[in-house]
Amino acid sequence: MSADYGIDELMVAALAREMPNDTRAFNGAASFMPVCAFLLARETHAPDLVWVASSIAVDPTPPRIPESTLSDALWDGASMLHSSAFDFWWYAQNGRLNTFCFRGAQIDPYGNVNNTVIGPYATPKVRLPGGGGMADLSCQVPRVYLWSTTHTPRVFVETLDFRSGMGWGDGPGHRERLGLQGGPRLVVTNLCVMDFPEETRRMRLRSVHPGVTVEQVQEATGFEVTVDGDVPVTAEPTPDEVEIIRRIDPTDMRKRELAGG
Amino acid sequence: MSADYGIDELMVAALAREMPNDTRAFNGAASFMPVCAFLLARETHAPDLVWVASSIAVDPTPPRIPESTLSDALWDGASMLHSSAFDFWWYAQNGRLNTFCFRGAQIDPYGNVNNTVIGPYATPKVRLPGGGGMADLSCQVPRVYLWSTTHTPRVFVETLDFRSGMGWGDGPGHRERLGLQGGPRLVVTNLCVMDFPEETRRMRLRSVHPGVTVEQVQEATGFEVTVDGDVPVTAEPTPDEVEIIRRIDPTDMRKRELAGG
Amino acid sequence: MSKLIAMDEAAARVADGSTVAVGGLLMNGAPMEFCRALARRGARDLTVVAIVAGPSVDWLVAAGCVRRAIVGLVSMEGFGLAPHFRRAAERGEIEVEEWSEHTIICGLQAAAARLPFMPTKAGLGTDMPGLHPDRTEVVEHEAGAYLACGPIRPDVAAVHVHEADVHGNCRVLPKLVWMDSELVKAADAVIATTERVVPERTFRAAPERTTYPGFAVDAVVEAPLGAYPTSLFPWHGYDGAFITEYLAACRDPEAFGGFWRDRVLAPEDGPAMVDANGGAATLLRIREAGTQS
Amino acid sequence: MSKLIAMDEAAARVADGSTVAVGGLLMNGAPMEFCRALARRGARDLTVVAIVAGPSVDWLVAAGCVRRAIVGLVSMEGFGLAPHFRRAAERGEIEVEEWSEHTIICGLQAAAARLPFMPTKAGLGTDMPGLHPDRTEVVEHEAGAYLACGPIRPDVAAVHVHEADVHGNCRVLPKLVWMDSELVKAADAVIATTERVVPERTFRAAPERTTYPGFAVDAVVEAPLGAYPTSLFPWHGYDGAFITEYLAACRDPEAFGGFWRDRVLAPEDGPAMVDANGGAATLLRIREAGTQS
Repeated sequence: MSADYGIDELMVAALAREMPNDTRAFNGAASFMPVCAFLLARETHAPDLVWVASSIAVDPTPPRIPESTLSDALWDGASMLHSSAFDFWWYAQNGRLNTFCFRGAQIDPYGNVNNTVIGPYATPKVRLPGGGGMADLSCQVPRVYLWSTTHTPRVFVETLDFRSGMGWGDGPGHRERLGLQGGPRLVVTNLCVMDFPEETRRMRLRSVHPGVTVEQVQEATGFEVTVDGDVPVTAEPTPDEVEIIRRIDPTDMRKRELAGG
Repeated sequence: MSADYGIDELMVAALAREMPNDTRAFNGAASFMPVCAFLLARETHAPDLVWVASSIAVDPTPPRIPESTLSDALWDGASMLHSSAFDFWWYAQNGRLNTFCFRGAQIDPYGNVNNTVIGPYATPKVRLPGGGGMADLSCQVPRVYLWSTTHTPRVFVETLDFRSGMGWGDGPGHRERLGLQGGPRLVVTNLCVMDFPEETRRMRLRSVHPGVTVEQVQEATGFEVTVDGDVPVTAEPTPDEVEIIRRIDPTDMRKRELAGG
Repeated sequence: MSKLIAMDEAAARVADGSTVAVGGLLMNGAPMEFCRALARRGARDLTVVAIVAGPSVDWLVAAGCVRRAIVGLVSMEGFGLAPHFRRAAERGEIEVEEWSEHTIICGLQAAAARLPFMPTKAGLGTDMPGLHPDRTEVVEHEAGAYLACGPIRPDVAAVHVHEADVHGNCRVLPKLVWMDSELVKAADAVIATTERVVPERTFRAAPERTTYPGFAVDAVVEAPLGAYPTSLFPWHGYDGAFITEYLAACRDPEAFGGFWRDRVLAPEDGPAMVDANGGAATLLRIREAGTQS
Repeated sequence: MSKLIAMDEAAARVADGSTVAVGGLLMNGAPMEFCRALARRGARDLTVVAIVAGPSVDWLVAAGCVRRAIVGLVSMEGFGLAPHFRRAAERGEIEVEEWSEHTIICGLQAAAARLPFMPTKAGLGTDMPGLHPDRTEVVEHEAGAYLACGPIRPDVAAVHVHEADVHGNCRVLPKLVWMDSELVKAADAVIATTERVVPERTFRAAPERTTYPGFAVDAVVEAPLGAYPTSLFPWHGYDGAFITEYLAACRDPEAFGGFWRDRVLAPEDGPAMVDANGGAATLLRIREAGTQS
């Protein structure tokens, strides 16, 4: 990997490029990479992108990303402040907002996510924070993007210990049967980018990051990753993109997410 | 009837006296007599009475009652303005607000009310305004007071052409079966005051206004009014009460409701 | 990418046969100029959704735009019944699908949340649910009865606001929206008519006062005095004198044609409408009626 | 008829074995002094309802007050897991009834509206509804599946606000309540702890800025710095340095007793709590962290 950028910047750029101009996104807690990606996309190819900071402040222009993605320091210059999450939920349900990004302690091949427990629910080995809004947003927001800075077999597992958030469920047709719109579009990790082809809704390798091999991805994944023909290399972030990211986030909050790896 | 007060003042005073100190009331459109009654009660025996003007403005101190009970001229000095009826409904449902007053084109012996049509629904003789919030509030607010300035057999009917608002329904137990709290407490008309005894939930004469006989009430009513023993005379409004009413409503908006008679 | 459009274009976005929701409550805060534009364009076969309406629905009915009305109540408040609404209903020229305030809100919320229904205790025991058994159902749940209100999903909703920018951000003063916010949530397309178009920085300077975010609004129409003759608190009250004259004209079919043409339909915008109905003296009168500020 | 009471009396109003809801979200806006008062009074067997919680629930668990937690999420956000919550859950010392943000809100709303349930699409297809089959049910309706969320009705809810008067009127600045308004609607009794008690005229001077009406609030407690160490935007941020020390102390059972006693439990009010944790320098640090105003 070139010295001109870090894996954090590569991930942010990869995520940002997948956000079309009609993205209307919002973020929750501990979401530095998505927030960087929304801001990068807005400054580059997606000028009309809507971003509701902390699910509260519409389209702010913060001078920098503060130490919490729920902080009011993120809300500078907003055109609207919501009063409560309840006001806000309607827009998540009626499609006026369409994009959210998740992480999780475990992710399965269908993009279902666990952030509740490791081990049995009643007697957990690790009691995790809980799903929070995962069960809600994963069912109601049409465009979900997953990210993970810890692409390992412990995170990417064939079977979750608990399904906190709904991805493609048990496979093709499951969301449709429940009347849930959309579903996970993409997974951006520290090793690669993956998507969910319609036929199987299981993760498929879309690109490997520079210097990473298909075999390395497979070894780091606790299930078989679909590989369709030649796998391209993820485009590196351009110098412009790197500059923008570093300006948006001058104190490197996005790198905190790497520490957990 | 003495020359010292009008029937409007008698009705307002009769209504006000029935409002205990824990009354937490709100009003809708064209509700001059209830608004006068809330304000009178607040100035006399019920200092802690809560009144949400127009279902929007909490505890205002209007200099006078304007020509609409939905007017913002009623909201002077409020401690809170609500943003929408939707915010407001929760308080009607959770019992924090407990009192509402209705009129209606037809009222039946159980205190059910019609404000929708005279004649068949599909081919009405008269298409009335519609129930508006009647169906909602009559089900959800525990203390409902009915008033009518036109006590005639056309208004007080045995069978409604349409039930827009729920009183005691088909009789004892009906509200309970549907899980509806409370029910109509009282009817104040231009002739008398009536209530709904538990055993039958049909209107019973509680008092006749000065100069009115039990026979006159019965003749003016399209169903048999229950009479239990001697019927007292409705207390006249005191000079103090009359003075307060005239100060609250110096332009006699409350008398407009009499014109329709 | 400005969302600013002309009133005629806004009216053109309501297709014949579609479902249009109009805001306001009785004599207050209704998008009256938008209703006049629909009347001028000769819209037909509309299903109109109006929670508690007055002149708005009466004019749409007068203009022959309405096939069906989903309403809680339509009247001229203290002034009397809504004459065209009443007559058309009595003659069977329109279908009146009566709900109630809260149940219409439930239906709108079911639509917004993409749910089969929203439950409420409202309406239990009344005749109202029986008017639309295909859309509302009384359910005897073991934990208590409820009324299941099926979705009411307008194709277009029109609301009138005090201030908006070209991005669709809207502000209502001081904050009272009557029940318009429910229409904004539920409709597929939202048109905001506004007293004045302001710069985006107006919103960014006081974001806690923004009422609807730009992403919830599809089109903005500059429409000063666009609520006349209904009120727009705290800027003006309703015009009771006009309503009285309107109701008198409605009682005289010969006179009504001229009144309708000259004093309702013809004026091309809000100021022209006020000019056709008394001009500056009218403005002064209604400003006095809106006393709170 | 003042509703002003002392913090100890507020804590006494939460009976052992009852259900208490606490406001705030993660590291923000929680009624922390109220939680400390519950801990001091030694409340037992509480069911705590907290939509998205942090130190609030962790401290109630640390103090042994909690039997059951109805929560969407409990963590210290970027600082790590909530150590006492985690440990008690792993040891089976508390029951964790996990819902999710929106489904808890639905449950609270079902309680407020006295309905058997509120429906939502949230949670469909996940394992969450299976955790409380007595309270949530996946229903396959012909018009689409939904999750029926049964009532969650707290006996008491505690929220922290910026300003309140003796009648219970409350104002949150500028208007963000996180999700506290849902607790206020659903609970049988509502306790507002407030940074400062202001005269009633403060509310009457700007009624559009009142957040909760007096009739919705049963008791008011003056509690300056009552959200510390969580944030109270726009007045101050959370105290990250304190949280870091807290988490370090939690890793050392020997050290923890003293930390808990001296720096959490003993300080009798918000100012004393801040004094026990750095005093004026801490105030300056957290005020800088709350930058928006």
